[in-house]
Amino acid sequence: MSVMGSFIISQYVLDHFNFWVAVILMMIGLYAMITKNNLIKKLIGMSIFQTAIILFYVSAGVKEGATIPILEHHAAETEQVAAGDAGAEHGSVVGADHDVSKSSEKAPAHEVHEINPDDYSNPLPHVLMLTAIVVGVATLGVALAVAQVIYKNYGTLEEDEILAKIKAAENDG
Amino acid sequence: MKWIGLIAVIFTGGLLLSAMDDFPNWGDAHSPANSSPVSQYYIEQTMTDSGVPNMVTAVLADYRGYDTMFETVVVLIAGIAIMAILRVAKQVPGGAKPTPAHEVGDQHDIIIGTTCRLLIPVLQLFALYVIAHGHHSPGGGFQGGVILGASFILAAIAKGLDPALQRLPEKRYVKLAFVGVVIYVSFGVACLILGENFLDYGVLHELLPTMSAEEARSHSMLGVEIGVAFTVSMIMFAIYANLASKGELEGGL
Amino acid sequence: MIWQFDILILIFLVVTAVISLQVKDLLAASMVFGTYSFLICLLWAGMGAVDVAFTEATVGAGISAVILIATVYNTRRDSSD
Amino acid sequence: MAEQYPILVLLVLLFGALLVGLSGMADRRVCFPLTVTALGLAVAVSIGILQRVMDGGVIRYFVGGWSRPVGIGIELRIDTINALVLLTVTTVGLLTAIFSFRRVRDDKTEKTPLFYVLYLLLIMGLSGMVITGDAFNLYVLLEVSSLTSYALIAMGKSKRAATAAFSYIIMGTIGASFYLLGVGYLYLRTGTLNMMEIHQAILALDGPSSTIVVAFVLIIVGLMIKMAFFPLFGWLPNAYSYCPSSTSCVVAPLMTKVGVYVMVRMMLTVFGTEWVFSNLQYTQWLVGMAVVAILAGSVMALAQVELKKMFCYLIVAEVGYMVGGAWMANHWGMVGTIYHIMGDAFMTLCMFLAAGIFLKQAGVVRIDQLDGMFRKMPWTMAGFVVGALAMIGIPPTCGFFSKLYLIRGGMESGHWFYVGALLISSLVNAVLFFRIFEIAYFGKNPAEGHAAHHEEPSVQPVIKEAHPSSLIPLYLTAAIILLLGLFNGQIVELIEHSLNGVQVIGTEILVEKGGQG
Repeated sequence: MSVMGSFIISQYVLDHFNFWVAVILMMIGLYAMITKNNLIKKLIGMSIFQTAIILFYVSAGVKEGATIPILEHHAAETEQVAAGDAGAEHGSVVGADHDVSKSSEKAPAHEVHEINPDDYSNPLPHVLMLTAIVVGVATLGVALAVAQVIYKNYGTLEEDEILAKIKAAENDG
Repeated sequence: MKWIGLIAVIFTGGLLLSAMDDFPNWGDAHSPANSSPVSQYYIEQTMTDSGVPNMVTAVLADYRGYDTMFETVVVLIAGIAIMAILRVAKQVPGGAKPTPAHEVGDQHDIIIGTTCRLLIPVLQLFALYVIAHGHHSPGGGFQGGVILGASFILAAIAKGLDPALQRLPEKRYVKLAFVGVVIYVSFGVACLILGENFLDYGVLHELLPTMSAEEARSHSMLGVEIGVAFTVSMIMFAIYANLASKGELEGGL
Repeated sequence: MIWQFDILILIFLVVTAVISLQVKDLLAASMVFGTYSFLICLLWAGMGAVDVAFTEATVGAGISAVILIATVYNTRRDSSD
Repeated sequence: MAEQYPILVLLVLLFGALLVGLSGMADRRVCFPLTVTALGLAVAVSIGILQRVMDGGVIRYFVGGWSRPVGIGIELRIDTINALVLLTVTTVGLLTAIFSFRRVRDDKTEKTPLFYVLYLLLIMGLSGMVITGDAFNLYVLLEVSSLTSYALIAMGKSKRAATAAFSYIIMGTIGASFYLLGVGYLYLRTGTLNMMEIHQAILALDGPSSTIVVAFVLIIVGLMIKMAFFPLFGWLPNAYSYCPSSTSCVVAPLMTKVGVYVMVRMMLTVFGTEWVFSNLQYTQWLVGMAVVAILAGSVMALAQVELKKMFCYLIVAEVGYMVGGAWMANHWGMVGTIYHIMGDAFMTLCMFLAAGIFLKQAGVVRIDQLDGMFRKMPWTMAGFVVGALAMIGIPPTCGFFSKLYLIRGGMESGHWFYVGALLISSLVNAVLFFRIFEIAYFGKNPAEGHAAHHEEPSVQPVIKEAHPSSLIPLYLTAAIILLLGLFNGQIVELIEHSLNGVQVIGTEILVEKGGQG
């Protein structure tokens, strides 16, 4: 039974631990966005919610044992030469193959004959999340500006006090 | 409200977790996302397409450059929006400005001032390095732009907002922020004029005969990143300057 | 990456998130939020997303925290929850 | 150049915004002509796109030329539905820009260029959302349009504009984040972001996948927040009624409609109607929600005393029409929804333009302040009447025909509650608008009228007919409402053309149609 239990834990928690924590953080952020009374707290919750989504995406792009999505520098140099030559010769595919094989002969320590996709983590989620981070800070900035205007108008950042003041103003006018 | 929120959150969390057993395992190199032709193409072909080792930069500025253009626009919008929201409508703009802050040294600590004077050039140099070296190492227009903006913010914190705004007045930073987007878009429009699709940098090699299409891509990415850096750095400073002074651009923290 | 390290950061993340939302002092909340951003940036660096980590370090831990503090400075520091 | 049209729409608007920003800071007077020129060009290009789509079928435009494995770059994909909605978006933008002429003249502040920059970028974001074929690109453009609309709403002079904008930011961010999360779930299972490729991958999946279901729910819920569908509409009335007229005239007609359009696009292109209508049994449930939305929106509209607030609740009801029509799993329901996206955009625009003119000329906020308007502002009322008749659904306006298609869809698919709700809502609209006509034509009852007369002696002499720059867009809108109604056959033909192209009709409807024909 305990074996079964640990199996289930490993299956459902450890294998997806990042996803679990991402979901937990999302829920913390969402809960704060909906229920917090202070507007700044709502915005901190919003930022946590957004970073949790980013964590989710980045977790989706991870490969076990893979390195960062930047080609090895040595490989990069030889490949760049190959690419440059290929462009000049107008025979891109043949030229590239030729040069790469030559360079791998020169430097056998680095196996640059072919780029194995499994060796590099998936770059696409990273790109998407760069965008999402920037969008997040843009939203935060605009929201903080609005919060300052609210503070100027009502002298408070507590939602219940603002609502009370709005009610009072409506009854007066 | 608390209960509604809690129920909504638990419901959402349950929904999100309910799909968890259908997920590929964490770190699985053969999950649909990681083994899709799109991702494989980026990893395998970036070098041959543009010769940029940092795939993230290549995807950001070239393959999905259209997204990045709008991302830059989002940053621009944030800056404009904050100015528009916080600025109290003045019928007569400008007028007699209050005396510039002559008491800079009195108000602010000499240790902080000296440290910042030493730190800011290094920060700015590093920012430029990050922008320019984005092809080969982590970094690029956004990161470099934010660091550059942070160096201005540091100056504004250390010496007060007014001296910082004297060096970089509002008109100038807004203009530079727009110029950044103009730089980005003009790369795309140049491709249009040369008869290819928008942002198809490869065709730009026709402008310089010695350049190959791959080099043209690589260099255009750098150009685009510089445009991004302009916008991002100026807008980051604008956001800080406006938020710190309640939109009045005087006093500050 | 080392999974023990990963799990440690993930737990700290949840802790800092809860603290930054529970602290009644908004300045402290902003600072803890900066810590949160920094931790998540460490996590992404560990997962191989160096560009994302770099951006989060500059944007999340840097600019976000600064503009939050600027707003708190211009409004009120205490919060009811 | 013609093959570059899809990108040109956005570029014209973006360049317009950049030019306004760069030159408008120095000289405020260039803002208005630049804005109108940019929007005019955008309308012209969208007409060109519509022409091309009608002649040559679906346009696929690969930004950056990355077309080889589809999905590495970003694809813009335009069929007749997009082209029609795009034309609607740019036209509404142009009309409202003309309407905002008075703002520049009266409002001599440094905010004017900022307003026009945000305005143009809002239209650009919405146009981009309409034509994109990439799920993540849609998110970026969604944020472009959301951020600009937050700012435009928060710029309002009313004290409550800021609070309304804040709750809009919170709700809008939750919606956009849900959408982003849904795209993330889709990406996790399909490995691509291109809408057509996602569709192919979903079709190729072996067996049901809970990830796709969750992705679907997240995306639809996110979009429902954005389009203010019934239980999630709380942010809308305040946000749209406390902002400046020129903002509400563009935000109210477009934001919710583009949200509905994106939902339709998700159903048609991304998930595919086969999957949506056969693998899921939610359609009944969602139509039921739409019925509640229609009834609730109508009832709450009845309870309002403020003109703009009333229109806002009518928007909630109209969103109910469209969501219900889209989820009936019926050909005519879908046609009616898409037709109604266009029609309702202009109807709402007409309402808000008229409300803006009333507010500007006579300071009218509440409905009872409208008394005697037929006498005081006959020209404005003429335009308003056309819009009101369209809202009620009287032929030959577009409102009549969209309701006709929706009711036909509801009857064919047996959603009688929906048909009933639609009729009740039309009745409520009739009551609402005839009440306004009555007040505006006959005035209130003498005692009240007398009291009101005493209240506003200072306002009385100010009321005069609206400026031509306000009347022209109103009349153009009224004309478009009539034209949309008169040419409904051709428009529906165009919509059907695309629906056949992407197989809108669920399997059971195919069978049903086969049985009929």
